Amino acid sequence: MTVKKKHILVCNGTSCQNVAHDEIFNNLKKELQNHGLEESAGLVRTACFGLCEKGPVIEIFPDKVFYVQVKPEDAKEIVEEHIIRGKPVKRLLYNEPETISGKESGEKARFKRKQIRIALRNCGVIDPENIEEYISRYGYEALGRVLDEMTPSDTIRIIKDSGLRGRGGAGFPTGLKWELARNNQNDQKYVVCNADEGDPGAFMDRSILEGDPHSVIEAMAICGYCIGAGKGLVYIRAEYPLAIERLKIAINQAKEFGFLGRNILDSDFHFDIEIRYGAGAFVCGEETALIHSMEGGRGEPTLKPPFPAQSGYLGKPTNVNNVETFANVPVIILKGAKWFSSIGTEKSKGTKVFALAGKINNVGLIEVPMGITLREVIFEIGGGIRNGKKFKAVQTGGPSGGCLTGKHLDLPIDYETLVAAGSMMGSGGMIVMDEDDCMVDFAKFFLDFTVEESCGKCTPCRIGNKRLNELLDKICKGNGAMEDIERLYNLSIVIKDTALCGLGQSSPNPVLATLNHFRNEYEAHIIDKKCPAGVCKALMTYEIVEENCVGCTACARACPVGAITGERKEVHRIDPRLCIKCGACLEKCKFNAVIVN
Amino acid sequence: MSNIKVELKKYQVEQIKEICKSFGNNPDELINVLHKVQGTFGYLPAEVQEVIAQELKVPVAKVYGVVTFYSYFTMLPKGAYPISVCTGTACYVRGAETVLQEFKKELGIEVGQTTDDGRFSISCLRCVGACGLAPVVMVGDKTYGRVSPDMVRDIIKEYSD
Amino acid sequence: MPKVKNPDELKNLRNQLTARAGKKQDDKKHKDPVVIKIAMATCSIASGARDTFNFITAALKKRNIDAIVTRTGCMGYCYAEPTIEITLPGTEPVVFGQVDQTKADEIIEKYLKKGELVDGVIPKNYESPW
Amino acid sequence: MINLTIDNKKIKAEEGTTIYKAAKMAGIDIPVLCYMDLHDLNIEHKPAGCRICVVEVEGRKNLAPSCSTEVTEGMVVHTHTLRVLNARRIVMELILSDHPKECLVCPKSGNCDLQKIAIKLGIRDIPYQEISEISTYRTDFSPSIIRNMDKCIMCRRCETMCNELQTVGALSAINRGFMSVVAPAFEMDLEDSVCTYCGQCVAVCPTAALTEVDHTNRLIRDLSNPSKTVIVQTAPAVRAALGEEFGLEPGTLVTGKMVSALRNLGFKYVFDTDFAADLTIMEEGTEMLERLSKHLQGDTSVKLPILTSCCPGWVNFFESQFTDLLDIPSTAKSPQQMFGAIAKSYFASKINISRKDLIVVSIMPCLAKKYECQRDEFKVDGNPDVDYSISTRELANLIKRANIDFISLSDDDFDAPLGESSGAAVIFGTTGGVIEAAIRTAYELYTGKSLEKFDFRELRGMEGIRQATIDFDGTPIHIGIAHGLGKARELLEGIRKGESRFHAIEIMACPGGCIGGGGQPLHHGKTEILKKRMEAIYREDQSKTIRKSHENPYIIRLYEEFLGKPMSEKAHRLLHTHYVDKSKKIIYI
Repeated sequence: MTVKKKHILVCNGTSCQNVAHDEIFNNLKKELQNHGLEESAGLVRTACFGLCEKGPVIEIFPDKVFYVQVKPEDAKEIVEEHIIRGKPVKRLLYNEPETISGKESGEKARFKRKQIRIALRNCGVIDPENIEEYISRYGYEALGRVLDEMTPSDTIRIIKDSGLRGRGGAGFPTGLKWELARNNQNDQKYVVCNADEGDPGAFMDRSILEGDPHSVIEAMAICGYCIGAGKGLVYIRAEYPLAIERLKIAINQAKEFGFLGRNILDSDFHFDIEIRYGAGAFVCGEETALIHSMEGGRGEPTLKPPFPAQSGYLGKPTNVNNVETFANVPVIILKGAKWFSSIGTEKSKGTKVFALAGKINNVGLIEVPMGITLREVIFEIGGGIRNGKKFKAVQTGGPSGGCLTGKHLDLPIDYETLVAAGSMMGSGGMIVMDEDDCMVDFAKFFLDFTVEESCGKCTPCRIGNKRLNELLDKICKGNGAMEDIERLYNLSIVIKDTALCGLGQSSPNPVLATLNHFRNEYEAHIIDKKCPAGVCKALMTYEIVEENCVGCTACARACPVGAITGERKEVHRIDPRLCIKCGACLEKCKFNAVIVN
Repeated sequence: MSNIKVELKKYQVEQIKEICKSFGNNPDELINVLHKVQGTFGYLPAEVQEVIAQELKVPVAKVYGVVTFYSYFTMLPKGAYPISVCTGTACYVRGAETVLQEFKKELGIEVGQTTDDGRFSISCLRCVGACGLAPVVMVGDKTYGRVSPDMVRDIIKEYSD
Repeated sequence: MPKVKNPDELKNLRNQLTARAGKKQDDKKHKDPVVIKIAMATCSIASGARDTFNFITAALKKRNIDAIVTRTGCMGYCYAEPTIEITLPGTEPVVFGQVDQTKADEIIEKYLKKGELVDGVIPKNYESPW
Repeated sequence: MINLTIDNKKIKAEEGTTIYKAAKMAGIDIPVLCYMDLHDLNIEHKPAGCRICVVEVEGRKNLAPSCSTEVTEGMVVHTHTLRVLNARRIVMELILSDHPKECLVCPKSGNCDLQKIAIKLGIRDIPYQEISEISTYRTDFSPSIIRNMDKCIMCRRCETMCNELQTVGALSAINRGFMSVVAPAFEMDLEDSVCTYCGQCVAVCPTAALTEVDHTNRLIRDLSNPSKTVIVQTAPAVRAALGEEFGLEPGTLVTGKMVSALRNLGFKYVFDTDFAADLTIMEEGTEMLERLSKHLQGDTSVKLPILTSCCPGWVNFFESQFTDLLDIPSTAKSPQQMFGAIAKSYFASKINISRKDLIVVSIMPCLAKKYECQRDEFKVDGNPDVDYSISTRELANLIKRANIDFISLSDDDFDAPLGESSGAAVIFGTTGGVIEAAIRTAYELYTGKSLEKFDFRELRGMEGIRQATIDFDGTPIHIGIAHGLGKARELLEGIRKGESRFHAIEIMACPGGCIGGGGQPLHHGKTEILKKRMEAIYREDQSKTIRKSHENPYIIRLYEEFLGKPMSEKAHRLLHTHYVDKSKKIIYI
């Protein structure tokens, strides 16, 4: 078995496809044929390289030479110069001034589109059910080093110096959190891993637990050593059966190898981990609610202080971090605070995992350095918007966050910038929306969510969000008045100002963000009684275009409420008073005679 | 006064007691116990909650308070093939709503209901973490990705023999 | 497995493991084996990764190809599930997306047997600390 | 000490003090709604849920709930900025938007915390009405308490009382979000739950979500029916609290005025439950002595301690939660029921009317009494010994409705023969009183000696659990006292484990005993009122010429004329009862 000498990899990502992709591909094919190279050189289409800005792109495998902004007429030169003569075509190389050789240019290009996988370092690389594979990638060596060479304070200092901040929401400095828990004296303390990933549209914690459970176990043990806790608890969503299964296997293996249990790696340190299940309550992502839930109660948050570091699980000092935060820890220990803090921005160090979803081509999980721009994430790594539609907005921070628009595309992503722009980092969900999404409807979607997920304890969240939702519903149904915008705004501000926990304090964010950035859409619903994106059913009208209607009766037969009348071979009509806007007629009509306004 | 008639066989009550015992009859483990019992019986009717309350020595009002707090717990039996439509954000923007409508139309039931023959029930859930496949539908443990309304009939057909 | 007693033992273990992975051929009469990793996270499985896994293991056996097939976690390319990564001896790993049975068959026939890439390669676009 | 500034005043407060308390000490009033401080009961309920008490703290991004935010060094607080006022108003509007707008006919109108704060905040409009959904629930009518959860504002006070103070566990928050509410399991009727009807939930409910079953209209109907003879008995704790409803200082005794008011209202005879309390001592004391003597003689078949049984909330509690101990409480009926049994037999025949034409009404500080008088054990051919019970609050409302100028009423005396009582009977109204009364009699009967002093101060006080050893002329008798069902539970757990060394235990379901009953004028969190009522009770005892139950001449005559002797067959039939296992038993199909 031999590998073909050379392969030409042609990016088949959406945005490259749009720029004469077929022509380039065909020209390359022709060139190879012309030179009789079909057998010795390969030509294949690949998924998106994530360098869409410089597309169309081509890579020569295995040389790692990278051509950007390739035109169909370049095919000849590429084949003749590079494939046949082995000389990179300099003018097409990724354009970095200091670049000399093709390979270096390729590396640069790769770096340019490159993600840095720290938290995800082992995901998709090792067999998560085999501890040896984890060990072979420096697994548990951070724990070993900490136990062998470092005091808890030394270790906490490294975490503090690294600048690592909580990856679950507000971004509290992790080292400081550990220090607080350490400073509260108690014979019993707990380390809790929050794996109750409640943000609908985020799945990085699930992926880490499914792909690399040991990294979390190792970090929890390190945390236990630092704060003086002998027990760890993982609070995990019951909706993640595979993650639970793999975590259980990993815990057992870690015990078997002596990374959990008594006298870990011959030290005086003992640590064990238990699993507690969530049961479908978004609010349990809030630390105090999570703790009440672990204690077997309703997951209602309580006022802080006291912080869990003072009085947490069973009233004992408790440190809660989320999965992604923990997954960073072993790397920081082994590679050092300096290395970690060299990545990212001034106040947001390291990388962040994002779950790209929605109307984006490369839906997936990415890990990028803090400070990267939204544009790079969405249009390069994410491959741009599906079906060539127009980008409208991206929701970050889930139901607690807000939407960011075209004008935010070049903002560097870090905790502070996102908050300043009216959104938040959250756990890292990024839902991309295109021109077909109605922002009023989208705000209502999130309010539906918060209304359903509010614990009911405090007035602003329990009743306020309900009223916000009702106001949005009123607007979506075409019954809104201009003063409703003011009411939405005022109510949102007070809910944020008075709610008890993070859920309530952030629940109006989607409303405020859409009000700020898409006020015109609200006005269109209220004044013109129109939904510009064509989403809000109540504002749609179905009509039959006379010229196109052939009188096939398909629509009339499909209509569930008998709103369509008309004789066979005659033009049909829709009675707007009866129409329930189900869209069945539109679906059935083969003659484009049904239109929606 | 109020004697509870448990609509369960004696051995089933024993099963519940066994589960409670396996968690040391520890009230802190209430949620884990409820998970396990629901896993065994499919749902958590009032009588079952009474037994759990007695075993863990907590007021049954508390058990009920917990059961009604978490969306994962149900007091109604689900269909033999419970259909869960993900209505997380990613699925929503990719059209989960129309898929849900189609299921409701095809089966003639609303969310939270079970078909008369007891085969299907529909529920919504918030994100299974498979956003890459949005919209996502689960039937029992099986996940269907990139579901469009016209796939609905075929999915139902798979379970209607 | 006896407990790992101290950090030095752990490092030794790691060295042994990496060495073993590199010299798998020692205990086989075949030459360098192919290493195939199949993503088996929730999304992958929902997209049919289990079928792909079963097909590949069966096909390799039937076609008498020496390969180590393991499952792994999410590679991050949710849009392209099921994804698999193949490392031919002495080459860089290559990731293929949307690998159903047909595609898997094509990959075995072309890439494994002849070293010919097929459509659907997913370019590696990340760096990791090790 | 911590230095802070509230509304530009420099204030020092101890560490751990909340902003609300610090402000209060400085004379700054911050409105609170869900917050409740029952200081003497060691309960500070601060869920920080209603968000009415929010204040602005400099340097903090959102408003802070003052009820539960602790002061910190250098903190600068503003309690009434426009931002705060706006937030409070909107929060109140939100609460009202999910609340029935029926103040005009609401039983709590005029005495409703929600209404008071709405007035204070100047709410003149409830926005969102045209769109707003209101959460509605089925109204639950039990024999004692009505739950109308449409009016629940989720302050969770009832939940705290039921679970933390009383450990009854009948109530829990259920559901979540907009539909969350406090309810029994499965939203079952209170009657089917473990509720004891102690009424502590009602006593703290800020709205009319929890109210007592109101019998005043029924009473007016009966009083105006010429074919009925309506008589009334009044419990001891009522006279120590009723005055509060008319603006008198807490702790003012209004026994005479109360009697006159009742007579003005048209009761044919105004009697005193205290008479029956003396009777209770005769029966319960005798039973106690009997058990005690046998025990001291070494009879191991006798179970000790003996538990008092005059509190119906407590009876309900052990009938559903301590069913293995059903044989240790005294079998003596409560004074209310003893009164009814004697009234409808002895007294009815004395005035020569049939029991069905005699209506016996009781005025009680208690809601459980409403349930107790409906128990089947206390009926003869379906006719109850006590027809119904009304609370102190209901009586006050009736007096007000009848336009009786309570304050200027003269002091009247109870009617004979069921109106005479001893000081021992009066102290039934407070925690420790029943056992003290029992000891006054038991001591003399056991030792054959006269007591030199009647005040057993070691049995008095507000401690949740108290214990004392009384020297019965060389024999030490160990007494335990608990008030509040949570404290009762502690003592009972001790008995269950066989760790109890008590000979006799008094238990009252409500904190402070009957003076703190669920039917008393609302103390709105001022628990010092309980102490004042307690002092009043002991003053009344002091002022009585007869201080021991067995010396009450009408009691002596009742035994001579009618009952024979304590624990006689007739006394047993009329004055003793049995207990029912109300616990939930699992029965398989």
